[in-house]
Amino acid sequence: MSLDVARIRKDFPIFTRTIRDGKKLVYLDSGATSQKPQVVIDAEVDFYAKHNAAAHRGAHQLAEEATEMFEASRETVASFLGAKTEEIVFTKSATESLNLLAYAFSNAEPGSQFAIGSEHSIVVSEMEHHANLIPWQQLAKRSGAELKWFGVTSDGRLDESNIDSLITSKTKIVAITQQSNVLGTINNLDHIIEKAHKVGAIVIVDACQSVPHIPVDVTNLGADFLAFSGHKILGPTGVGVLWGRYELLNNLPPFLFGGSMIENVTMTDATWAEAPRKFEAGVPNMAQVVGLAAGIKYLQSIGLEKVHEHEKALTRYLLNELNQIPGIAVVGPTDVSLRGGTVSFTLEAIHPHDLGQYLDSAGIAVRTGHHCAWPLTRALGVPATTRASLYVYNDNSDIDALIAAIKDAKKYFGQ
Amino acid sequence: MSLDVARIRKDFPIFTRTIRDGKKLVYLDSGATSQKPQVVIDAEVDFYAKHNAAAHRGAHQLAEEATEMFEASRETVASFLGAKTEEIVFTKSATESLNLLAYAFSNAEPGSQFAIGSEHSIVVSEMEHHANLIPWQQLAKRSGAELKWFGVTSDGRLDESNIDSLITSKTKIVAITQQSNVLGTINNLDHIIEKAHKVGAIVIVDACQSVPHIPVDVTNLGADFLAFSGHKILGPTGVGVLWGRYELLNNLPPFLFGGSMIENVTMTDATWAEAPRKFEAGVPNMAQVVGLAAGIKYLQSIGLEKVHEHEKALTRYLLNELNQIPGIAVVGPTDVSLRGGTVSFTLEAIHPHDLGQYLDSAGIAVRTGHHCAWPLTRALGVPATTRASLYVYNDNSDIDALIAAIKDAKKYFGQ
Amino acid sequence: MQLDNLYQEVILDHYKHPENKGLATSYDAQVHHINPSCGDEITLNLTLQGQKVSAISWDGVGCSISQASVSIMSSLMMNKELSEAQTILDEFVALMQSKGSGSPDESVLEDAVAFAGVSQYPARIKCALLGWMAFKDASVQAQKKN
Amino acid sequence: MQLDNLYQEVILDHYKHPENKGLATSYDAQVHHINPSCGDEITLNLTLQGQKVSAISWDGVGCSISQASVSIMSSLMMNKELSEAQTILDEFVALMQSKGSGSPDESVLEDAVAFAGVSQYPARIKCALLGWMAFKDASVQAQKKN
Ligand SMILES: Cc1ncc(COP(=O)(O)O)c(C=O)c1O
Ligand SMILES: Cc1ncc(COP(=O)(O)O)c(C=O)c1O
Repeated sequence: MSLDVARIRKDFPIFTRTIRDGKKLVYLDSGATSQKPQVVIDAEVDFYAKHNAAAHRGAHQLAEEATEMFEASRETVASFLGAKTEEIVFTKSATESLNLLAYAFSNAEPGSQFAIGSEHSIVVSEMEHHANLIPWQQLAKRSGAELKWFGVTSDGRLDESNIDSLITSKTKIVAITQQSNVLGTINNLDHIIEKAHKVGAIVIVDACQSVPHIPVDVTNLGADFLAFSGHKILGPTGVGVLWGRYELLNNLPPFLFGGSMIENVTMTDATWAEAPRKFEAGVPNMAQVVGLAAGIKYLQSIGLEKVHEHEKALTRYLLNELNQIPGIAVVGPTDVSLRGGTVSFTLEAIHPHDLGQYLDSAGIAVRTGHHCAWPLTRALGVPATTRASLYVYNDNSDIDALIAAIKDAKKYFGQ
Repeated sequence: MSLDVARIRKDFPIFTRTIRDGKKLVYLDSGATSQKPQVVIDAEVDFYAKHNAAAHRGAHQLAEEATEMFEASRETVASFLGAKTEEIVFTKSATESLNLLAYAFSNAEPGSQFAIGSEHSIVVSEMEHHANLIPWQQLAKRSGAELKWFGVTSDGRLDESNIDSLITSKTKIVAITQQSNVLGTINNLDHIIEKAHKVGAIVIVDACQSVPHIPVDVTNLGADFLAFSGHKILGPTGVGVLWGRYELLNNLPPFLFGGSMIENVTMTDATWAEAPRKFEAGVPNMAQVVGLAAGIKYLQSIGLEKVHEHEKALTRYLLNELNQIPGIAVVGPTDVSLRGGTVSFTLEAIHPHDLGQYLDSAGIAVRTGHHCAWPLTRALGVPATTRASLYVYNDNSDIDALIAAIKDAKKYFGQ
Repeated sequence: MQLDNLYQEVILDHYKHPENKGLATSYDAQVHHINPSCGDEITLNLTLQGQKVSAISWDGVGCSISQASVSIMSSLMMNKELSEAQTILDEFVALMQSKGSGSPDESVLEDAVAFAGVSQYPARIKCALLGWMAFKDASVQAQKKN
Repeated sequence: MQLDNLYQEVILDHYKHPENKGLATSYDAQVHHINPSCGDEITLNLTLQGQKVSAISWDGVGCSISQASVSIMSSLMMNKELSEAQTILDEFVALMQSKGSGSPDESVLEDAVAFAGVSQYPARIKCALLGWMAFKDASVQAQKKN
């Protein structure tokens, strides 16, 4: 059942290079961005070299081909998520997907199901990435709505104890992450979604850290909107996805205005195409969308269940090994059934920046800092953490390298 | 002085393919999107295969390299435009750049130089692309400001006759195109910019169709903001540029909220980084930005003056040849000193869609329709036009092919 | 020539000599449909007698495919029961989505089989469907009114 | 080991035994600076006597580079004329921007030459500059006050 990592690594050209004068690349920063298999690179190249034209904007053969490749990619993403094809909107990133939603609420006419005002509240959590926090802070400021949030337990899980005072009849939006990019915690959202729908709220899921690593089916999940980024799921940079339940998505006001999202335009007024076109103004990021579909197909060829099992096994090993180093404190759940392969920790008197720098000198790439979740690291009482995040191309040898280098760092910094 | 088109074409892999069962590709649709030289494709591949990591988000070597390549690309774009490095914001497209501005005005605090209300007006023109029209329509609706516009003369030039009643002390924004994507008209904006600045208005230039084809120096131009898309200037899809005069740009409120654009974040509030970081939320479209820089360098190696001269000569030839076909009516200036290499025309009783389809069957790619400038085609009194648009890889043989195929189409459709 | 699959003789004939063009002054429903990607426009007037189409007239501007299609459709639907019209419409939509592999039922579609070639040109399918979608819309509205 | 260029002995010493750490209760200016990319924070209190630095104290959390840098800076600037302090600051900023090719003037920078290696690690330059930028900010504010 376990993955053939040696074979998988051969599909990723970056592993043929070395780091800091000849050291093997130990890439443990997939939570920031994943590496790209050759098939993804080839898909972009193939688009540019053979089919490049403006999709939806021409009756010539190249434009037909570009349109077909673009729309076939939409089908790939839809079937990956268990969604309808017309429920998939391509954006530049999860950040854009989430901002799109926040601005679309602002653009709603009074009386619309999306109209939001001071009689409403927006609920987030303390473990949100800035991309799923600040857009809602700003929407709250623009609309007068109240911003509320789930806290985090001391072991890094969502604190649902006060759900009844958080999600109330005033709640318009619940925006929450499915997997924390700092703690690794996987949030089971069933109860929150059920409760939110009971009061008529719209549920938005940040799936940036879940969709690349665990099977996610939007029909089972039951949320209303979901966002993720292509670059974290083996895809190119510059592409993101917004999924929305079609009735909602089609009623949602548009966000970016311009070509190809219109039905009719005069000098003073415009009407909109149907979703998803309404949300894709301008010549789209076609090559990146095509590359994303190739990345998703590659991941499907491995199998998301297998990916998850693989990361679980690696995470168990990593947590065990870290535990044996004096001074290491892992933030987030230690039970691998509650978490994914993103492990943040502190190491006594060595600051994460210094540890990270030492690891880098040994060829090991981790991330250090607040990981764009500053309120969370503050709530945890740590100024910063070191984060190792795992993916399909990692194996135990990467973890052994990390552990050995942490021990060396302790000596180097005289601990 | 003329370009060695045969050599240039060798740099573009797409020209090795054929169209509709073996016909030579005659690509006359660069106004929609340009083809990509191998160096651009290679730059993206090199980024993914050797340097891929999240820029600005890690102290490891890959992240350092990614950051350096990303920021070096910013320098390339800046020097290309005669701008300061920190005046360049990377977006996903010109459409996003223009929407960014329109939303940023809405986000301004009362009293800010960007605050806009019903006491103000916004001035556009009748030849705007939807991307430089609808965002301003919507800003007008949100703010209560009045939307006004320059008309178009019967020969397709900007009608500046009523400039004094259009640009007044109420004018807050003048948003105008430097080159029409339908008419090919190049607008000399000196007078409008001078007048706008005299009344304290902010001038925004849509340079999508100019920057790829004529030398543009933002210091000489004198505008305040300028937008263009990477994919029309030999660059990848999924990347655009917003240039802004630094004092203005740095004071402008942000648009997309999320990671890397912040200074400090708590659960209820956030403060912003300085420009350009403030406008680049999230993991950026790094590979596309690097590819764009490669495209711009390639274009600079030819020389923008030469590109412009080349297109002028081709356009003269094209206009002459078209003129000799009975029933052809070119919309837009016939004087090549007033226009670029984008030529739209109608042909008596053959609908542009049918003509375009016939041309496609002969291997010739043109665009037909309203070209995302519907109010303009309505003002011109034509439901649609056929548009041939030229670039560095076109030569007289492409025009000969077009002309011959138009003549054949007339026979085919029994005219 | 492959293009001949698209531009069948009967299409070009209807384009040059459209049927039922010119709007009738009385009608049960009038609809105006636009193809946003190319700007083609059609206005269609429909009159019902009970559940039967008793008059169709239209006006419009657009390419040969869109104009011939509405012309052929208008003649085909005239005097049809609405249920029958629906069958024809379904058959036509299926043909358009067939990507060139459809084998249309000529007894149902009559002259409209000429559009089979359109299904190989994805960008043109909307042109061919424009008038048919207008008819569908108008028949719903006319039924509501009656 | 290349890393030794970055982590000079004097840096690690100052990190473990920082100088002038612990905020004085009286001051002409107090500033609080943050490095948004990693979360390092520094509070710095400055007192001037005429155009001369008469007291600096600080507190903060962060990596060895940021903390050692503010420690070394604070000792270096103590009792300096503001004009002299500016010269030192300019020299330090130039060193940070030198991409590893700077030859710092040890008579000006004294112990701060130890940061020469930082200029080869672009992500760390902001760490090294944090305290210095705080000093710059505080000296402007203190002058305004006096
Ligand atoms: C004049 C003009 N403005 C704006 C745009 C919008 O550019 P994009 O679709 O790349 O965002 C285009 C091209 O489509 C254009 O030609
Ligand atoms: C949980 C989470 N949400 C949102 C984002 C934002 O994604 P992007 O920067 O690709 O827009 C990230 C990654 O940075 C993330 O980890």
